[in-house]
Amino acid sequence: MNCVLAEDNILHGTPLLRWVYELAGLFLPCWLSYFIAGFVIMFILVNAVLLGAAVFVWTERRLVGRLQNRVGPNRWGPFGMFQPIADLLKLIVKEDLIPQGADKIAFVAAPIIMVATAILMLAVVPFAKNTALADLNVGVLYVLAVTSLTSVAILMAGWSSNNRYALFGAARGVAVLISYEVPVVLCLLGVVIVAGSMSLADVVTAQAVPFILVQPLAMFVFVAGTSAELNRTPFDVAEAESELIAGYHIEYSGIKFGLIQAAEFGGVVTASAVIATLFLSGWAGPASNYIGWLWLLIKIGVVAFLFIWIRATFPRLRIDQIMAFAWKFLMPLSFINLMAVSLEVYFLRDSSGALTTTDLWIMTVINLVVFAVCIPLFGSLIRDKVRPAQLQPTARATPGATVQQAGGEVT
Amino acid sequence: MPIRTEPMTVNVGPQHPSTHGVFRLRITFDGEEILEVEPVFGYLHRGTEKLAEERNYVQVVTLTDRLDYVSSMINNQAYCLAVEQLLEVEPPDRGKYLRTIAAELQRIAAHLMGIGFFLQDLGTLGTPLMYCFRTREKILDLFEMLCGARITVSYLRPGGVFADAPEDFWPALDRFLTDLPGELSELEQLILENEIVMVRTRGVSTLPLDMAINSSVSGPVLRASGLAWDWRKAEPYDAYDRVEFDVPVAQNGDNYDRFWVRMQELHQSARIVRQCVEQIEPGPVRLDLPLVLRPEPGREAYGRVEASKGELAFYLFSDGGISPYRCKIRSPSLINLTVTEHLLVGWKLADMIVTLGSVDINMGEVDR
Amino acid sequence: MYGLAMVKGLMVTLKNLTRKPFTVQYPEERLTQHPRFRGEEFVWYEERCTGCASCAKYCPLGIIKIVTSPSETAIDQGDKYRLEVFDIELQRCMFCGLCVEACPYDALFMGSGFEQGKYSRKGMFISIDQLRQSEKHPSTFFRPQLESTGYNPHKNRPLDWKEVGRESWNWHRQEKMGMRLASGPDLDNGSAEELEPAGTSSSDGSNGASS
Amino acid sequence: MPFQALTGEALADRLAEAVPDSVERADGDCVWVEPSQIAITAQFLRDDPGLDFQFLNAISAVDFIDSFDVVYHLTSFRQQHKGVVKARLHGRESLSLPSVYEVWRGADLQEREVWDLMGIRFEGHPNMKRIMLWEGFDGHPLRKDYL
Repeated sequence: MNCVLAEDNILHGTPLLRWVYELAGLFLPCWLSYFIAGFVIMFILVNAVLLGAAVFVWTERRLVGRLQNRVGPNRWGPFGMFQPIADLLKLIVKEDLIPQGADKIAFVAAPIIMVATAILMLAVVPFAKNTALADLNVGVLYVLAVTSLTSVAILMAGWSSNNRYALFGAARGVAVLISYEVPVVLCLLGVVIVAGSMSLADVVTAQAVPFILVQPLAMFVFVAGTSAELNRTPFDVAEAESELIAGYHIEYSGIKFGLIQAAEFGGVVTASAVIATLFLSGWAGPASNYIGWLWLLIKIGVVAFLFIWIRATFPRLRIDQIMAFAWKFLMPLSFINLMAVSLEVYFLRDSSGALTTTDLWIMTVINLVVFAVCIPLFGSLIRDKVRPAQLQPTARATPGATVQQAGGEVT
Repeated sequence: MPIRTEPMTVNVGPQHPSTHGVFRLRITFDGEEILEVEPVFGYLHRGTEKLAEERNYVQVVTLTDRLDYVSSMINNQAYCLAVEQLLEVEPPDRGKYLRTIAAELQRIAAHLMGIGFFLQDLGTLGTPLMYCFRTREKILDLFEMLCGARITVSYLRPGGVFADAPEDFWPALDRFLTDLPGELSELEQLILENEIVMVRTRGVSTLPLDMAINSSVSGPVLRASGLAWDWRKAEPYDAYDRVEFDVPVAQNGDNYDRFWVRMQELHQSARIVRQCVEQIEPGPVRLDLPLVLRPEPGREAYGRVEASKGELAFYLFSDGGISPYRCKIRSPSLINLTVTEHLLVGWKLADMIVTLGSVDINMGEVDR
Repeated sequence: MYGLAMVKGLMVTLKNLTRKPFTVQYPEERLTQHPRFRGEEFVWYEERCTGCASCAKYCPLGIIKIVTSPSETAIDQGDKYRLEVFDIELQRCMFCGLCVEACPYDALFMGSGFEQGKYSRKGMFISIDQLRQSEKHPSTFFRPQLESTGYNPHKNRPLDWKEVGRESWNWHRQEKMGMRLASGPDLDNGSAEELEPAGTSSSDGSNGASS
Repeated sequence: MPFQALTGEALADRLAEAVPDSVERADGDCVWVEPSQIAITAQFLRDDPGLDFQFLNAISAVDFIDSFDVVYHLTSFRQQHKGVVKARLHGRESLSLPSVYEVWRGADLQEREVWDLMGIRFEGHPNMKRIMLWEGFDGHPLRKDYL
């Protein structure tokens, strides 16, 4: 034991790194073992995301297939499980085109940034007790900061492609990302207020009652917002296959396209992990000291299924409607949630500022009532708001409600 | 400081997933808003009318399959009606009923395609489309029983249909008709009142009735604008005068109404098929016409049907030879596109795709 | 409530998750084809063909090429032409079945398969030798005499030329080709395995191949 | 009121009153109209309350080697009748006919199609360009002499 991580090192709180560092330190010089420890962490991280993306791609395609009453990929391996690998191999051997007139640097950099953000996000998610790769004390802030990077990457991809569809996609994507950042941040504030910490590990421990119950409104807004940030139906305007063909990544091919897809699907996995951690109490569960990772996986699966299910069912909204949805529906809801949570915490907390489980249950009841009132209320308010002004509904309530015998009369 | 903007011209199509074939629109956008539209046709022009002048009257039936290739039976029907007008003959009753059954099944199939792709254009991940295809597949199986082919059927002949339905067709048709309401109601539950669909389509790209009529728009698009006009009612052909059905009409003429009218027509078509199955009686299915037909010279005919897309008509002129002297095809898809500019200008890119889907064109018929 | 229809939609998709897929995994599974299916690999019976070239004349695309020479057979053995070439250009064929409809002697039938895809255009035609040698699984398309026996080209054995004609069948006395079947032949339940060769023992005793 | 076909004679009678010199001849099916008068005739056919042909079904053209027929199929929804109007153009070169675009917008694409495939120009059409074929295509394919 000749190498010991200093107490003030930012990664001291990460047991995995410390363990690898000390183990490697037995044989190697300290600087090298520090490097190796970092490398091992990154290796795990990158592969977790990419493997997660691969598994998610397969799951989504199979599930969407079944939701659509067909089979989905079933050729490669048992149940078509090797399909993502086959796709990857295909993408690797395909020619890597850079269109003439493209801004080469931005064009190449965009997919890399996209993958990076997806991977980085997972770094702060605790897999089990004390097993976060990097237990940052500003974990929530870090998540927000990293997700915002995606908008830069989308803009780079769309702009550098020198394609008008890509430009449409990029403009839409950035608009959506920036708009949805606001309600998402406000939701997270509610979570942080209750948990009393920005560290995701602390957020998990604070969930004696899962936050999905304590703050259903926040959960709803967060899932909707994340779904928009991930470009998933019904907010997938940036790609909008039927309109923009592929949106901002229309010109990408080969492994660059593969990276974008990996980032996209890896993003869903990491976002599901973040949602599971923030609202579904992460690794907590029965016997969580031993199978905490399993609980997390199950919860990720549930959230991912929700994403897939919604994607398979809904049509897409128009860009102005998506904006209206963010600013006129999700924003007020997240404000209401923030206000409610703040007031509740203010009145319920004890002298040290901590909340007991009973307090959480009281909050649950109040917030469920708030949820039940707010959603229908704002739902009926949004009804006409999402429609542009010149498109007020016509006098008739249901269009074409008359089925008339046609003798050929002009109505 | 005002931001300087400039319009941007984009070619939508001919290679675009949502132009329903090789249709091309040259669109000038201001941001996402459409300023100018110029439709460009002809990428699928095969000269069907010229080809028809080189083939004898029966052979032309195979060409009509390929016009609107999702509603071949109805194309066959329009053409055969025109030839029968030329020859002044009428098919036997059983033939008429079989034609009506085939045409109405085809209408269900074509409308399902139209609805499915319309919803696909709205951005669903193919789920309603797959459900539509599930039902359509059964119709194609029925067609295979009738005539041995699924898409390019060539089932109808001048003077009837080429063969009676096989024995196993009737139970299969019965099963299909029993299953159909359930499948349609599932589709309706899935999407008909979906709020996102409502928000996306209601009030979008409205077509006023006077403009629709003046622009020769026909079919579901015309009925969505508020005119209860259906050639099956106005000028009944085949067995349509012996069955009862309603003509669904909507008032607003927007994208939702066009979609809604098609949904309702599915039920009406099923109703027609049911009545035909009840009424059909044994008998010959085809007139004893020679293989090579020679109508009297100088005769002309305008055979018209209510096809899935609108009024489909064949204007035939005979010079007494074995092939039509002139075979003009009045294709509803092309003529419904007369209003493209009116429907699209001022709306957004996303609406444009949906509007095209709601007008439900088929390039095989537009370009011919 | 607003949003209820979306929930309903979600329930519909969820319901479908539990259903069996309706698609067919093609090379392993197949849709059952109807005996009337108009397939490739035309079935041609040289014994029945007189070389009249009606099929070639009636083909809308003109892809059937027939070359004949007068045969030396005596009139009483059935006057016919000797066929030298009978090529069907498959790459342009659209399987409309008009050639089968035109054949007056039931010599040409649609086939039952659909897997004649080739990698080059050169092989995309059926020659007379192929037609002679191929297994005869005629489609019942436009051949009511076959259909009434319940023959299924996808399941039953290949048919001999004597078994496919309309001679043994009395329908044509009452109604003409292409019309509704007035009555089928007197074959017990019409299993094709029990199909008796026409002419040898005609069930209704009214005719035979030589009549 | 059943849907009925107006005979050419009936149409000719009405037209002869309203638009003098417009009718060339008429038979049981259709009426031949003086080509130069077709736009005015169309206006009358649409606006006359008795005829009320508000719907233009189709514009077709037939090549008769020494002449061309342009056929207008019309329908009235209110009056429940249909009618056929024809205009005969003689010769083969530089044929033209007044456009009915201003009367029926539905003529837009159909007149372009007739020009493209039959080579009959419609004067007054705002966008008389080829539709199925590309600009610069030689000849008009549906003519009988185009092989």
